[in-house]
Amino acid sequence: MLLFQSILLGLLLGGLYALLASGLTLYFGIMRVVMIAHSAFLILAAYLAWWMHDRIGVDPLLSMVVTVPLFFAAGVGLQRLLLTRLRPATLTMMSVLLTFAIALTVEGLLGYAFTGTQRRVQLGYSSASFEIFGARIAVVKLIAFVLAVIALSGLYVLMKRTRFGWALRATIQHRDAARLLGIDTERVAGYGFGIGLATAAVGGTALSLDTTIYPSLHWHWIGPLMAIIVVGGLGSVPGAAAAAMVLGMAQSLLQIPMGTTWAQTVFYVALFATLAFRPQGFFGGRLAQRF
Amino acid sequence: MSLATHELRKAFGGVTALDGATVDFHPGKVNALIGPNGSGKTTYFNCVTGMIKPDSGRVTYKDRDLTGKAPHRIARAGLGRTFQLCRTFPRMTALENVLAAVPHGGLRSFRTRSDIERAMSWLTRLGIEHLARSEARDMSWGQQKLLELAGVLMAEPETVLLDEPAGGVNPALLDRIGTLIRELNAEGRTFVIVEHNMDLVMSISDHIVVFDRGRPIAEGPPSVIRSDERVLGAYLGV
Amino acid sequence: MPNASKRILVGTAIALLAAAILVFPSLAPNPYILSSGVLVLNYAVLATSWNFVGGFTGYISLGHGALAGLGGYATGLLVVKAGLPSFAALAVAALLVAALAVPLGMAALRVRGASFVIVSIALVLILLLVFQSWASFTGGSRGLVVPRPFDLSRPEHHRVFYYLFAVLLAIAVLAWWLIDRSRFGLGLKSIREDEDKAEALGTPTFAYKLIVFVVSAGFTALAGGLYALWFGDLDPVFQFSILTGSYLVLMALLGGVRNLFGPVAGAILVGTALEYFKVEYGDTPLHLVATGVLLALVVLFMPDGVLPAIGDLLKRLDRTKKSSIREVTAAELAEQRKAAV
Amino acid sequence: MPINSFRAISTATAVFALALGTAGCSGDDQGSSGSSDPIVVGISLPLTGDFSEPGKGVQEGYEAWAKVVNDKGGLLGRQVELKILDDQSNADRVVADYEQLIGKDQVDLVVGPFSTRLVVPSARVAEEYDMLFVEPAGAAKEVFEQGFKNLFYAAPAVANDHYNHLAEHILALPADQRPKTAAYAAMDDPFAQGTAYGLKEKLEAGGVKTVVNEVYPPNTTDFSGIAAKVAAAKADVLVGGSQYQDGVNLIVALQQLGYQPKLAAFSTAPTNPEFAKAIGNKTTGILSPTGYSQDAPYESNKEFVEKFKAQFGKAPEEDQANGYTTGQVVAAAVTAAGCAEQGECQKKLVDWLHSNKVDTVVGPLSWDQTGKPQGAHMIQQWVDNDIKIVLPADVKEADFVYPKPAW
Repeated sequence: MLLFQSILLGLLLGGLYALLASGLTLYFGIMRVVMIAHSAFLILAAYLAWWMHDRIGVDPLLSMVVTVPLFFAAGVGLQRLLLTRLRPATLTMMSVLLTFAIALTVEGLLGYAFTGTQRRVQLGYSSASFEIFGARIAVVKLIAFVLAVIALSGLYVLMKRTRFGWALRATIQHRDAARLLGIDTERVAGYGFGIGLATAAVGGTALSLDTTIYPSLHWHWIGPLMAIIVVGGLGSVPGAAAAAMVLGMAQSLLQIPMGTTWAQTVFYVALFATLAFRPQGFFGGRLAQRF
Repeated sequence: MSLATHELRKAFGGVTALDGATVDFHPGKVNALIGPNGSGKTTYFNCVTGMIKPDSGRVTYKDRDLTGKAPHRIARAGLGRTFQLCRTFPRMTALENVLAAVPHGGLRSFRTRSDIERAMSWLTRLGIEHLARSEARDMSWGQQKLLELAGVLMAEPETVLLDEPAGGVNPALLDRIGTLIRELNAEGRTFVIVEHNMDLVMSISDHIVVFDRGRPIAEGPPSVIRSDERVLGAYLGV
Repeated sequence: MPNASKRILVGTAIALLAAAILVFPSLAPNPYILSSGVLVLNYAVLATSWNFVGGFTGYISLGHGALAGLGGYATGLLVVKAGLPSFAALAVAALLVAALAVPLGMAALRVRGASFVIVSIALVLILLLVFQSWASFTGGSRGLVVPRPFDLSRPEHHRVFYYLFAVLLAIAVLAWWLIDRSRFGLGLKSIREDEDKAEALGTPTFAYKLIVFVVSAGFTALAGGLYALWFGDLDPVFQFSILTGSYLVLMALLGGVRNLFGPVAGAILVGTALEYFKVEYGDTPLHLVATGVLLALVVLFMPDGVLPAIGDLLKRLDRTKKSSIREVTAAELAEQRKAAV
Repeated sequence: MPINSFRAISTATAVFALALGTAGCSGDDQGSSGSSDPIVVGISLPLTGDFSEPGKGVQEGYEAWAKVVNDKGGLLGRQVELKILDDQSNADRVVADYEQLIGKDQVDLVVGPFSTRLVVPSARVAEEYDMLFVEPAGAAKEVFEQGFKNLFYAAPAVANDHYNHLAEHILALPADQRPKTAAYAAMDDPFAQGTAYGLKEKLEAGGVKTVVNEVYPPNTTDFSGIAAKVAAAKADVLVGGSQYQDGVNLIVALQQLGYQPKLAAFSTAPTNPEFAKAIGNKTTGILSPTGYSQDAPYESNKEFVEKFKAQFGKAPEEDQANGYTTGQVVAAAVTAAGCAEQGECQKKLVDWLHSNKVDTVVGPLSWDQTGKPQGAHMIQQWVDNDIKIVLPADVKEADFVYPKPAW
């Protein structure tokens, strides 16, 4: 019963991880950039959802109407205005520093605007739940999960079924070759970043439904997310999604015998083990060998 | 027998870059590796020098198996290489660039008199000794090509692999590089050269290997290759 | 400039720097200023230690704060649990951390760039988790109290540790200088410039990176351990903070990673600024913003460091000097930068 | 690579200038205080960072105290001036702050910061400068195990004793009503854990079985895992060693799982003004220990509540009361010893507090040699949408509700 409950919770959590990790993978695939600020934007989106609910009274879900386009634009801007300025030779290192700096800035601004106090969206259905085979699922968690699944499916369709998706995949696989095929890789890269950041907007909204947020929360997300993309094989979106589900589930299940804190270490153990024994990751992704 | 490969294979995802490349290079000669774009020449170089691990096959040098060895071990075994788009250490001086090729010796100073003299003699021989104290990033393309070569030679390799030594250099420099290769070869060094400039290849090579689609399709002295129909076919796409 | 007079100048500069550091305690008007001096020196040692990896190989670690924290905790635990004398514990702790750096480095350095940064950040986060959770051993969030090594009044305590940090700084700088002029150092620098190329020239890049990472970890742990003995109270939240690592990066980048005294200058600059703004304006989350913006500016516009950039600028202004290729292109580079802005 | 001589020299010059500069500009701070000068009280508080909310509460308490004292003509005829620094909830900073207050600013008295984590390092600074250190927040037992001689905790009880009245009450229930099992979830924080474990020890000794014992890191946001365990164990008693938000999150997660304990006690969280709304107003029966009540009959309390409302336009909570109490304790010592400056005087203040009782807004306080107060907390319970004192019986405002209605 506890086991089944934990599996359900792990599944719900894994969905959110999968969505966020796929955004992170997208950046890496496009530009070989480890985007440390991804989770800072996640928290920013959650704050915006909270703020709109708290001050204007709209449902957090509606905040996506604003945050998704906003974040898309921010992503495009980030890529075109900042990252392209870095020297290609030191791009990987310097981009980490740059996005790290952005994360600090976002965290600081959040702290300045909203103070360090923990915030939580209070909804009429916050504590509502329903029963399924003896386990209970909270409504807000299910909404968050469904949101993640929809966003992921959307991403999948976009990548596999559209011309833009084809251009994006070509850019990820071989930038020079894509350019020879007449793809404007610069523009594609910018839009790719936009999409990545838009996933953070969706994720942040989902997050705001069920957890408390505070400015430095993003550090607790970026660690697991980085572990997930390495385990999944840097640059492989399906790999990241699979790794996210597996690790999310593992965390949830390990909480039973080990407790909350120790269960979190599963991400880092997986990260170190992957780098030490199988740096190309467990779910494909040949990019990892060189990075 | 010196450098040789046996059935070397390498695929990237679905694309086969090397498809069973079996080649013997002639020791003490200037060997050339030619072929159309995308025929796998650079991948071949990378597999031989350990920058890429082949999927299967073997690389041997003087009867030693070098397959899958780390690049620095292969370099120590006597194989020196240059890169397709010339690579130097941009924020180090020319002298330091050359000294970096000295087999490393812990905390001893890298500025020993004998090393500096040797490095300067290579810079002098390549005609860029006046730039010894300039950083590589401040040098012209041609100067950097010469600097890269000086660095490789400083390590005293018996076999030198050059990836497009003529790429992007002016005719005067081209002549100098050609002459230099012949001179160095006369001193006993084996060369393997990937090159698109057919005039250079035909004028300096003793032995030519032609690659197409990841494997050799013809080999022989320039006179033979010049008239080989398969080679023409590969280049013209017939 | 002829070599001999240049040497005299450099020598004078070092002597001045050393003198300034040495007389500081007698000039400090109160123990508070002295304790700030200790903090700044601690930062200077940490930034110099960071620079063994960051400056030589170009691998940027955001996790050195965690290595320092580990050094501090190891020292503290060895004193408290194993009953070692303070400074023996410090030495053993540094060795332990250096030993731990071997497997860490093997995981982080086998592949290039990004993984190293990921591992360095993960190190901070996992150590924070472990040291908080393993309360029975580390004291957890109750903290760990490290006994004072000497029975001194507080101002004297600060003075003694000020000199201890100064000695450690001298050793770290000396070690950096030794490596800088060695063949080993040249190999490391060639890795920074072009790792493939270095390897093709016969440099065992992995071994070199690993060795220098271990040396760096050792010095970082020494600084962390000395801090623990000085400060006395360790708390996982503050010992394993991601901010410490970012301050170190900022200091080193600001001062210039390719210079012997770059990180020291950066540490004095940033450390003093931190204290100053704290005292004058108190603290708001804006210090995070300032750190972030400063770091971004340095990364975007002056990746070689602010002091070196100023040096270049002055050199360019000084047109009476003989014109070398270097200067012409420095001018061109600056033009390009301007155009890019 | 040769060192660029220009750079080296400019660096050295900068350092030198800096050394001289800091030395020069700070030299004028050391004036000794004459009898008409104000008494400067140095305080470091977490006004930003993790503990900023309670930190600001304590600050208001101190400010209210200073105002009340000054309105009456000050201490020893001298006005009281507060010098408050922000430590960002950071131990490095809190030490630097007290270092600055004592060493550079030469304040006459120092009082404590907020949170146990910050009390221990700052108490050490005070100890090593031989300063009296009365503090409003270091309630965990570790604070009193460091061998500090100058430290006094200005509250009725240390964390482990907060639930004493509740434990007595539970164990005194008839056997058929007495709960059999208990679940504990505590934040990894010395204070929060101390409260929960104090109760745990006593209940275990009384035969109440512990079925879940979870510790979570301070920044945990996802409580579903812990909640799942607690719900699966169906414990009769739930004890949360919580601060504010984590307590709320745990309750919401438990509500989502449909878990209904017979008794639920949380430290700190239930007294927060926003608590009821945050858990959907299903508060009835939730318990919380408190060291302070606005309605407490102590003499100075009426004055405090009144003046505080006038100054801040709201009623004081426990944090504010703690700050105020700290001021009262220091004031009592200063008045009795007849002095307030660094040096010999501090020893007199310490000695006086060790052998005397002080009347405060939380009742009379006295301390043992380690500075530990000798009392217990009252227990409050949510009854009819208000939180009221239910234990001990002699000060109760409402009857103890048991078992707790569903939430």
